[in-house]
Amino acid sequence: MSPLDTVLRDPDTPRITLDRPADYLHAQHTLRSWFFTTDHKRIALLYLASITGFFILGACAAGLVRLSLVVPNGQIFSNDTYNKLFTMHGVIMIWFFLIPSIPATFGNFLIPLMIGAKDLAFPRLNLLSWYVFMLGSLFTIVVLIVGGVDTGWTFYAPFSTTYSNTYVIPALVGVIIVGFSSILTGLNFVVTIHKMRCPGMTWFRMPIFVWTHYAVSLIFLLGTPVITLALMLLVMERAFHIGVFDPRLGGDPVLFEHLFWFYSHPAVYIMVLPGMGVVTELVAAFSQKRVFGYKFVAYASIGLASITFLVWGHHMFVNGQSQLASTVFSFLSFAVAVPSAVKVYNWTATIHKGTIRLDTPMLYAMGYIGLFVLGGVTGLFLATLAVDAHLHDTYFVVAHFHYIMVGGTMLAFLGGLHYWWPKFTGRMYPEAWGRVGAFLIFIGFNVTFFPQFILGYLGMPRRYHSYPPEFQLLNVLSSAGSTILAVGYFFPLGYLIWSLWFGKKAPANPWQAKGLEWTTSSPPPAHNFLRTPVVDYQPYDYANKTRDNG
Amino acid sequence: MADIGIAAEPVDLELAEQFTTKAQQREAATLGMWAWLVTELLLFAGLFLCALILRIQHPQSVTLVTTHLKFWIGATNTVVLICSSLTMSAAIVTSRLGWRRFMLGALLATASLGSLFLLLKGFEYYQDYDEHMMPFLADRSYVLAHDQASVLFLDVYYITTGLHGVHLITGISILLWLTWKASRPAFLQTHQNRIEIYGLYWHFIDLIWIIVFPVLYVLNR
Amino acid sequence: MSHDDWQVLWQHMRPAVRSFVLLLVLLGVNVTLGATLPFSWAYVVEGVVVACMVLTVLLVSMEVLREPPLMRLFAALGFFWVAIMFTMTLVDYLSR
Amino acid sequence: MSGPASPADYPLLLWPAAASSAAAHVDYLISAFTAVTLLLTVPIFLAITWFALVYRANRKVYRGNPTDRNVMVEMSWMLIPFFLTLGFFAWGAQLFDVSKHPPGNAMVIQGIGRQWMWKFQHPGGQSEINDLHVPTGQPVVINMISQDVIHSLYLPAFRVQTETLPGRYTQVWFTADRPGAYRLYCSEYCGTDHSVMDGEIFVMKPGDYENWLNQAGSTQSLAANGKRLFASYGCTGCHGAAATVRAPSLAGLYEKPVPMADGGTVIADDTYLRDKILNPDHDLIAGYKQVMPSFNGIIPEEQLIQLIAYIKSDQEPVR
Repeated sequence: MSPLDTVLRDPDTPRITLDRPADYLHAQHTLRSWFFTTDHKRIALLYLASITGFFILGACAAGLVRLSLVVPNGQIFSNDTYNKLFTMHGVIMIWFFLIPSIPATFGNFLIPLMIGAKDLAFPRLNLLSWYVFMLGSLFTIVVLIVGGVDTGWTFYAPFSTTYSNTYVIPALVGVIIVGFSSILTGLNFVVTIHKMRCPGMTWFRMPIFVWTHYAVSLIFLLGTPVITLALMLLVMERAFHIGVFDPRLGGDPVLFEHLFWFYSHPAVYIMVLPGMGVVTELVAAFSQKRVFGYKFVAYASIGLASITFLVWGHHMFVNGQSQLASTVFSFLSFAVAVPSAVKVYNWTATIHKGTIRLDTPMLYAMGYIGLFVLGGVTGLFLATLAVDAHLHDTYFVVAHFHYIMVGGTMLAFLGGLHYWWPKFTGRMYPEAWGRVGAFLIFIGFNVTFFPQFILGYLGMPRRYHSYPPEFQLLNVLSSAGSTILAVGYFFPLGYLIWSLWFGKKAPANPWQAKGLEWTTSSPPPAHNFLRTPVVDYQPYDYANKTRDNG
Repeated sequence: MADIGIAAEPVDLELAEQFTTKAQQREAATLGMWAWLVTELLLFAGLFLCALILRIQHPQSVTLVTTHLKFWIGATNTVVLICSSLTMSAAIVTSRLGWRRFMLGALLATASLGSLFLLLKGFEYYQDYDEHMMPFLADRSYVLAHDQASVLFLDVYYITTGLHGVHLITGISILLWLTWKASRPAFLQTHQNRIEIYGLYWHFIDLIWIIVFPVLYVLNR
Repeated sequence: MSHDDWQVLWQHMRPAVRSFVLLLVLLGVNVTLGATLPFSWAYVVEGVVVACMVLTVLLVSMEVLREPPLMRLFAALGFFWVAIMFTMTLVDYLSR
Repeated sequence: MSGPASPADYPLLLWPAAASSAAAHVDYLISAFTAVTLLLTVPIFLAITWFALVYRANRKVYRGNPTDRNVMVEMSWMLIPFFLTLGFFAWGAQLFDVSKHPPGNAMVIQGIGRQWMWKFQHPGGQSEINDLHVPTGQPVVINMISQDVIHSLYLPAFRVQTETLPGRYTQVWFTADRPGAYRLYCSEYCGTDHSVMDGEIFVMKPGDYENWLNQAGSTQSLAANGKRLFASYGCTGCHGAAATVRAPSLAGLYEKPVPMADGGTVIADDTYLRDKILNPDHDLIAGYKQVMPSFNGIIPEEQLIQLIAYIKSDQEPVR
């Protein structure tokens, strides 16, 4: 320990309150200071702004898809337009919103704060990853809007390599580029979490949020290169006829599915794990109670990240995969239930005997738990071989993964956004509006997607532009729900922007939460802490009322 | 050789503002490079997997292609890269000793060996072209056209060697840039660990080729 | 360079030179096997030789032996994940 | 049961029709699974809501002795649900196993998926587009292949689907037990008109099916058609009994192991036979000189099926 740290550990050292440096938002004002910043907090806001824009685009596409499905015969859009719309929705939401959503914004902003570091380990790499992300995503989005792609976000060969007549190659190139941004972010987080923790911040004193982001970073590192390769092979095959999936030559399109899902199943946990981290923080803070079974929850994060690499074949039970492989993959998929159950039951136990405030973030967290559970158990249904033989590629699957990705990730994202908004911006959002928005989103979401479980069990295949008339009633219900959902989304979009100028000034710790990020000012100064924090207490130290915060 | 000792320069690291100690900074950089190398390995592993699956599904076609590859050029190239690994190790060792001039020489030798590899590879591609081994060229017949599945493994060959070549080109470019940077006097005092970090990358490209060579040229003969 | 300098250099370069020689020998074995194909299961031996070469590069040239456990973990992690990818995919292909 | 036209005529559907006993089994499975998951999850919902209301910050309730870990409790709620659900894994795997192994006496209908239609051929040579007629009480295997991209034949009334792959045959089978008309779909996204690549499967009593076969009219069975093609493509010249060129006899070949030139063996299944016809230079057979020309691009997918049906039917060893 350095002499400086010894001085800082001395409780008699007076707190520096005067001559406080300007916070990171006001440290510099020029546009240049934003676009060439290496401050992880500013980069997080750059990400936040860009993915919000992408979310709006993806949501518009979703709205048009639901609009089209109000009538069974697909009169509203042509079949090609419809196919391009759902591809646009999937590609934007998965690759450019959900995957970067929580890690690149909250992770970027909070990991250094939570472990008491001045910045990420490689700040310039962090900025580069945002530029790479923008390059790839804007490129693909322009292609999707101007030209259109009709392959679906899964790009299955040989349709994508040979038969589609749309702009598949440029779309793929953009997605590949964005993959590098994921890798750089993951690499930065891994190194930061390993090497940048402040004195006393041991692994088991880190918030669960940091644990889940560590797990996610590992998935970024271990999975992303494989999808990069798989998509590159598609590009090579489509552009230059150099490829290995062409069935006319004896190639195996199922091999692409293996490579694709080796990343894309873990990608689900790229979306879900950070959400779990956020919800753990919210549940602890709004119950004013230590996370129940902290160590199990921490291990469960790493466990999920590992097991998730062993289950990809459950996307391929009816795809010509061997029966043995399907059975093995099905069994391993059930094992995912173990760490997931740990998380859910431990959240519930955390709330028990807490001191609970039902503020907006907590409402989102509770909604998350409910929807995640529903999404999770329907996932078990789909992991059951004989059931999947019926439900594969139906609306049941669509409903299942929307419960995980929207009910899960999106609610966690919004909950976390409200919780840390004061820290990000130094402003409070209007609480009443927040609660109304949370309720609308929860209700709208369920009305939209619950009918789709039934539709799927009835046998309505997904990606259908027109459908048999007996499914219309449920489809209309679903579309009606999506309008409620859309209205719900406008609430946070509106009042959060409003609060930037008119919101109440936020104190350093508006929620009486524990955790290093709440020990610094809102918004934090440029290097996060005026002096390097020293940790000599357990995480979520809510039982200790004497310590002021943190 | 004159009996004059080499003047050793001070070797150290300049502390970046986000770090507290130099040891922390050094380890962070090494860990970062290892994390990157993990991604590189998985990238190539996907291609090795394709090669393996093709061997399982079309063993005869794969053998057919392998016998048409330029085994001896591949072997020579492996030797070239193993040599370049040695010179890279020499660069790392001398950078630690503070022998800047020696180190610059070793770096340039490494870059030259890398370029030699690319030259040989280019020559090999030319021979492939000459022997009508490029099925993707529309205006040129393909010598193994009677066995369609052979195209698949041949494609894996081109993609793998091409991807490795891209890595090598990038590697050589960074190496030359680094050599230029390192030729300035204060370099070793402020950024010595860049040589070590870069050395990891270079060794790893060699390692990938050490796997590529048997996977494409040897194992399926 | 003085004699002492050579001594110093040799002292530091010894592991690298040894691994260089070992790699060339192993490569020689593989090339010989590949060129002559003495027996039908030569690929098994070749595979083992490749594994030895990879280990040599990792442990000696890349100095994993001298790194702290964390770096060793990361060096091993990638190979472990590759093993997962291969095993699970082969479960499908070998049982079709 | 082909359906009324106006959407208003459709009440809220909540459960799909089941036309086979296997479908009913899947329904049992999913109902039981639903019950168990409700058992596991409803307590969570109730507990969260209950705790959230009881332990509100402004309420004075007993909050003493809060625990923040209890390994026994955690192990139990981790493992008990896991083992409970494992039962469903086994159940599902067992049903899946059945769905992968059609009985030996099954009738084989050949299916071809292409952008954007289904084509089915009955053993007697009757063919139909998008619709399919099958008898009750008779196990039916649909042996399918795709002509272009990946499709998937989905029969919700039987709770089964299997993808059709280009270049490889896949199977789906069922035994229908309730006459009626049910939907069939392509469930794997296959391009522009994916959503109209659907049709109806008509389950008929055996007598009705016979009648339908008769009125659907067919000149020749698949195998007989195959035999005719076998002669017209010149296959008999080498593979026939009286052939002078030394080529392997195909009689009795189906489903038998074939020794390969590189030492291995391959089972002569549908996919293998198709591959050999299209690409004879590939995977050479031990003991024969390869002289056969490739028929790639010459014999269409339908005729390949007929040729294979003929080879399959020709089970008398000649030599």
